Amino acid sequence: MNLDFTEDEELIRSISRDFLEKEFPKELVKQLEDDPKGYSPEVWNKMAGLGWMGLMIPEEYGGFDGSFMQLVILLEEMGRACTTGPFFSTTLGTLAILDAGSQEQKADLLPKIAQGELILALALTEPIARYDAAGVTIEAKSEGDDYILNGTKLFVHDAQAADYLLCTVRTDSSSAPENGISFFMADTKSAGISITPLTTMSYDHQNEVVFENVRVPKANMLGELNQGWPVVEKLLEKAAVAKCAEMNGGADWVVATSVDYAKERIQYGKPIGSYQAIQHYLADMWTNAELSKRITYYAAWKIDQRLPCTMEASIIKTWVSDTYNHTSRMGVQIHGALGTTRDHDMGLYYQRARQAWPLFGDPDFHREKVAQEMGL
Amino acid sequence: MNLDFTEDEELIRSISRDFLEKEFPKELVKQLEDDPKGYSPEVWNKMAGLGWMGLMIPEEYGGFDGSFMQLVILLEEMGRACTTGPFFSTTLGTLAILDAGSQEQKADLLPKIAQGELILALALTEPIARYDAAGVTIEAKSEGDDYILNGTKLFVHDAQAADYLLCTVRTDSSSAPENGISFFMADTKSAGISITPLTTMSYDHQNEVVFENVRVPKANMLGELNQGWPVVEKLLEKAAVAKCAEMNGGADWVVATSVDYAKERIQYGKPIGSYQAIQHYLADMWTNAELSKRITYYAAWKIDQRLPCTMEASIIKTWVSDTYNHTSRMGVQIHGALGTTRDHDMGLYYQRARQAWPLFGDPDFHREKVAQEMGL
Amino acid sequence: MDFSLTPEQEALRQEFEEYFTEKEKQAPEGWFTAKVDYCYEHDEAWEFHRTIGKELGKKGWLSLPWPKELGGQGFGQIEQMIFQEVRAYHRIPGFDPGPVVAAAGVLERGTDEQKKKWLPLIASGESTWCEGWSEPDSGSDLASITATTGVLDGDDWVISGQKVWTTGAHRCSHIILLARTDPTAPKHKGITYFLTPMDVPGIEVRPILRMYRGHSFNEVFFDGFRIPKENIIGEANQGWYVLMAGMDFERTGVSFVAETRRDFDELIEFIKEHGYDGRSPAEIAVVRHKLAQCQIELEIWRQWAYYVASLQSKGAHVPGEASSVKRVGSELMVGVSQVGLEILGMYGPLQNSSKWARLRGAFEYACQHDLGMTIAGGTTEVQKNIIAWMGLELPRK
Amino acid sequence: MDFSLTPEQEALRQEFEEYFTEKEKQAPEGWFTAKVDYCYEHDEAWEFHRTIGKELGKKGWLSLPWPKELGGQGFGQIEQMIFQEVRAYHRIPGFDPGPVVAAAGVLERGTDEQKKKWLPLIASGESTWCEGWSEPDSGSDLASITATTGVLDGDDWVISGQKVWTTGAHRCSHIILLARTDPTAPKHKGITYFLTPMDVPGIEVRPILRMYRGHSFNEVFFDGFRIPKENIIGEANQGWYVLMAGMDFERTGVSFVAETRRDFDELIEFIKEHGYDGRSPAEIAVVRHKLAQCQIELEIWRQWAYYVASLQSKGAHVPGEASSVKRVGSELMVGVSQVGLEILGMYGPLQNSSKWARLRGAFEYACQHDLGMTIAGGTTEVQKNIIAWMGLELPRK
Repeated sequence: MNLDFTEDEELIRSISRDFLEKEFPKELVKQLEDDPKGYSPEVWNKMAGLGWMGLMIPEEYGGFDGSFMQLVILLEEMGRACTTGPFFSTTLGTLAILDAGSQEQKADLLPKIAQGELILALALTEPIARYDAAGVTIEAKSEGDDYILNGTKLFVHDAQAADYLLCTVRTDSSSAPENGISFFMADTKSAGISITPLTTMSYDHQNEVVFENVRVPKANMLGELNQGWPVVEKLLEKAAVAKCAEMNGGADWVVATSVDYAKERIQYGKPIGSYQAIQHYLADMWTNAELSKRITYYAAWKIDQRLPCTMEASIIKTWVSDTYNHTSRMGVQIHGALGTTRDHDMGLYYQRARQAWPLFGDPDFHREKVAQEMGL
Repeated sequence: MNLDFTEDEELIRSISRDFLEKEFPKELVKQLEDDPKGYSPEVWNKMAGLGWMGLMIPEEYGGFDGSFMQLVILLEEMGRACTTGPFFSTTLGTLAILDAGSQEQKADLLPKIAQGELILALALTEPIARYDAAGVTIEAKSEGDDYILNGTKLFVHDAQAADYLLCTVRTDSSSAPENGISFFMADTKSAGISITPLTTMSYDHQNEVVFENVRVPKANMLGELNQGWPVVEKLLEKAAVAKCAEMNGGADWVVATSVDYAKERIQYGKPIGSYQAIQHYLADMWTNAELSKRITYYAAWKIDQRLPCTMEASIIKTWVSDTYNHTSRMGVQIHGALGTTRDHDMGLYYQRARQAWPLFGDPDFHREKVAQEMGL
Repeated sequence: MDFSLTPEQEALRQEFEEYFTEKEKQAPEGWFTAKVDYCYEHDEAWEFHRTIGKELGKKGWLSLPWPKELGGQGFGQIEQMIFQEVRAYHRIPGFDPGPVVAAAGVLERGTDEQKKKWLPLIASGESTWCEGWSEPDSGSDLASITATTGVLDGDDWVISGQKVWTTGAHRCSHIILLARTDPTAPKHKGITYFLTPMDVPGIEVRPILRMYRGHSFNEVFFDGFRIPKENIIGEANQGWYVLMAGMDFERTGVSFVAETRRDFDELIEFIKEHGYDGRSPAEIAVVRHKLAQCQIELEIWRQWAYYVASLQSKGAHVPGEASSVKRVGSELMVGVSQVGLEILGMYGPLQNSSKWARLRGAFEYACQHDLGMTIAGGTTEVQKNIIAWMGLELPRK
Repeated sequence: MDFSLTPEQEALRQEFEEYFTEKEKQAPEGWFTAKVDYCYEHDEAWEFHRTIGKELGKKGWLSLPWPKELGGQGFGQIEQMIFQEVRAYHRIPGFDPGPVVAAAGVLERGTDEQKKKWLPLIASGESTWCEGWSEPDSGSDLASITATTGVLDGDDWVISGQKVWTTGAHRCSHIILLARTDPTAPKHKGITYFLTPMDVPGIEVRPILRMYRGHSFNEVFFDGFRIPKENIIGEANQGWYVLMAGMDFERTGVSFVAETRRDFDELIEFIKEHGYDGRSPAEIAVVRHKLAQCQIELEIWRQWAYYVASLQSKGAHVPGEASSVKRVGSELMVGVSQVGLEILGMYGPLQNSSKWARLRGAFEYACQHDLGMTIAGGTTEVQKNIIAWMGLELPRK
């Protein structure tokens, strides 16, 4: 047992923190809120230059063959910096391709992804808005070398920027929900796809994606016909852990910023951080945020060890969602009126905390999964 | 709208508070914990002399024709004094007789109750330990002028002291659970009844009551055959409100005692009540306890007005159970090690808070009822 | 104890109910909240707010609890609560700090002339009022203000300096202004309380955007802004006590919670109709119980608020109770807005402008807006201090 | 980062696992907890505790993290945690403050002679240790003790006065005693730290019953109680710093939480087997979710506790982290015990002696006993202060 970061891990943290502080100031974050693309190609290319899009990609495809732990560290820094853009979607999509893609698909796509030339989006949810197999209803019919897709995907992050949508579809309605799902990569330029942006609390570039007789070549199937769900399940687990890493970085920022403010802000003749109420708030916020990080690293380690981590993924998505939400709310409270404004960045974190709550399953969804894992 | 107490209500409060301070010191409370009868006949008779057992009984039967609001005030004082004894069971039993008893039953029983000569116990729950109609499984078979009862009632408060058990039994197993229940008064001296005490956290004199071919005369039925459940449902509502009144008195004591202690106890050179953490604990405890009382009075008023109060009864049993439990736990915390001992009375209140939690439905049971009342 | 409304109160409630039901139909399209911040944030909302405000003035409903001889309706706090509850439940604006805060100062400490001057103006709904209180270094510790100063020059006080978080300053015609007028006195004893119109030279209002981009807050800068000395309420340098005299009333906050109640009721209807994640509400005990808990807390708060209003009706000074109503109500608003957002799941964070938004994005707005409720008018922490110090008489040191 | 145990650690865990599994079979009938308080409260439990204690001593397991040259096994905090976790999960007693607290003082500040004298005695399991710390006016503010004084008389210190809440004083052979030896010095600088046997004249132990009637607490009175001066650890009047040197270790509390984990696991098995209110666990989402939340918090706490132990293994001084482990763990114990009691419903409050008791009344006991966990060894509030002051460096004033 060695719970220190390795040198490589430390390096990733320090490089990414420095880079993001310099290249991803809050002005850029706010500016991108209303950007139709939702990201800065300039910064994206620099990130690619640092090898971030290739972090999880094997060396043979031009990547760095990194660990999930390294990804967690990088995402933590992104969460701390409050970045926006399709890195998360692209990287999680990459994991799906690594998991289920054919040799041809890997050889074709991974090098481009590693170069930052290909952006992916995950189109998993629909108007029914649930993350289980029954939530996939969009219909795909076989016709020659293609499948024809009809239906609506909703809450699709980064579709506006993506080259491909990784899309769950129902290819067999007659069997159990989890046995009739296939996983496709749909080119966003295909005829019949219409992408409409949704404006959310955190301007995180979600979209409605309507498929109207969209032809997707069979060659674009990820994995086997009707066998898509296990791939998606694994992806959802990793996505939950990855999202938690992002949230942890945000919570860290909230705690550090609130501690600093409490030391500086004077009311009734002394720093508000000298009041026991504020001290105890901060003690709890710090504690919960620290706990969040440790359990997330544990899950990341399990993923890297290829140990099952269904229970851990659900544990952390529950705990971290609760923690980030509560912590950022208290961060606003400690900052008083200032915290409720756009002049201060605390609101950005609060919005992200609320936004991340339902993603890849909200705490109730995951408590239910924990109960199932416990055999209840 | 006049939310002041009437003069009568004020009088009941002050008389009962004075009486209980004098006649029901904590030494008696502790002494009765191990008393096989579970009450002091001497104090019981004095309470009868004050008319308490007759409070809810019409004047024609020798009672005072009091309001439920008055009962709530009296029970609040009993809760504050941490009394034990069969007053609660007897009074709630009285309400059932008033509600469903025949003229003969009323004429026979009520005067004796008002005199303090008759003690009742409610035998509603069984090993399945639930308060809905499906929880009544004890079987009663008609035979001549009697019913023959077989089965076990559990968690029967005060059975050891009671003359009669007010007992839900199943007289028809073929229809829906709520349509086959009758409500009997079983003489505790009947052959075949065996009463075994259960020792609980708060020594509140619960019992297992086993019925083995116990004959109960048909004349002892309260209300109609198979029509017992609506009577019990109404009784449970009132019992929940009454129990909340008792808890509110306890919570009041906890808050007042903790505030006093916080003013006196010096640590680090100043009273612990000058620390903001303790101040905020106490502010919350006080607030929640005050809220508890006002909503309980509201429910009592609705009962007196014969307005439906199913929603209110469930609202208060949820809120007050949570409040009393949390408040008494924090009362212990504020008192430090002293609060965890038998030398201090705080533990008695904590034990009662925990004990009252499941009685007449725990918060989850009642949240479910609230949801039903909301039409969810 | 009697919880029933008098026949007169019932009739009044009925009158309010009918009027505000009718007004609700006239609200602008997509209308989902009457929070006064929202009215400051949107032109169309502001217009509706003003139209209603003047109507309320004509009906005499802005002065319900004022004495009749001063142009009020002579009702008590209970009637005022009923009014606010019904108004807010129907999401009708038209009410600002004027009839409560500005009027309280005048009613409690104003001269006869001031009463004649200000009360009819406030009651008519023709004026709109913002509160010039907080400063950059003085939030919770309001009595420490020093950034805004007043110096007597002839018959006028000349105001210089700055206020911040001044809600609605860009819209309102008048301001209640606290200024440091004696820098040498102890902090509570050098503040003066002014009522003044804002259409006077020497004032500049700069917007501060809320986290959700709404423009309700402002910085207000004064440079040679003149206030005639007859606009002081109470004595010069006694302004802190004028402010305190009117504070208990503002803390009830029933209108805010009534809006939350409305959002919640619509959520319940929505869930009943549309279910949750494709399941019926009967299938989802966890969601049922969360909603039940909100219901429980809303009901309990309401009984408490009425009780405290009844105490205040009788003139009781109950700072602990008043603070607890504010504290519990504001925390409840935050709590319900968060539960609402959470129960709407992926849909929760969609803004009103998104075609897939649910309940017009009411919870998306509320769960950001309402964070200010536990801060403005005394933070939760300050309210707990007041309960501890004044209600429970715990030692301050 | 590597969360796996080393092969040596795995082997050690296995060894502990086998031994304690075996010992569990030898526990007295009806055994449901190994909390040290329980061992002080019951004769039969005390006997089991002593038998095990001596066995652990023989195996060298009371001195796992001490240096080998001082008779220890030379392991680190991780191995100690594994030991405590396995031991407590199997509800095996045999461990008291001796090997941790008394030993820490000697290891950190003892002379060579003292090490030779005390460490073998502690490691053997032949001695049992209580902590003579709190006094009637000194609880959280332990450094303020004045009720117990020591005066040098020849080669002995003569102790007078009183201690309170002395857990196990009626059972233990030895006491770690803090006494005020310089009443004129600043409060932290006039305290002396003694180790001493209790079978000496001049000491009287009077019981204090817990709310559940258990006798684990005592008052201890001293009148002419003599301690040879070589029994001082560290210097005279430097006792506070000796105490502090050993504090971080005690705060981990893994053994307590491991017992809670065991209670919880048995509850889960019980619910799986018997259902809840006649319903299967699958039917009762609300109960499922409560149990899941406990599971979540237990797992998260555990990872945190191992992490903090790993920091301490490397000699890091991490008061904020150490305090948070204690605080979160103790609150978790209270929380789980309450959830357990609640889920058992009407059965929850039945005492072990009742024939209808569930899980041997483990939750009835725990939900009263564990209230002491958030008080003893530094209250939750004191821990939060430490996190704020030492961890976050917030200003104390």
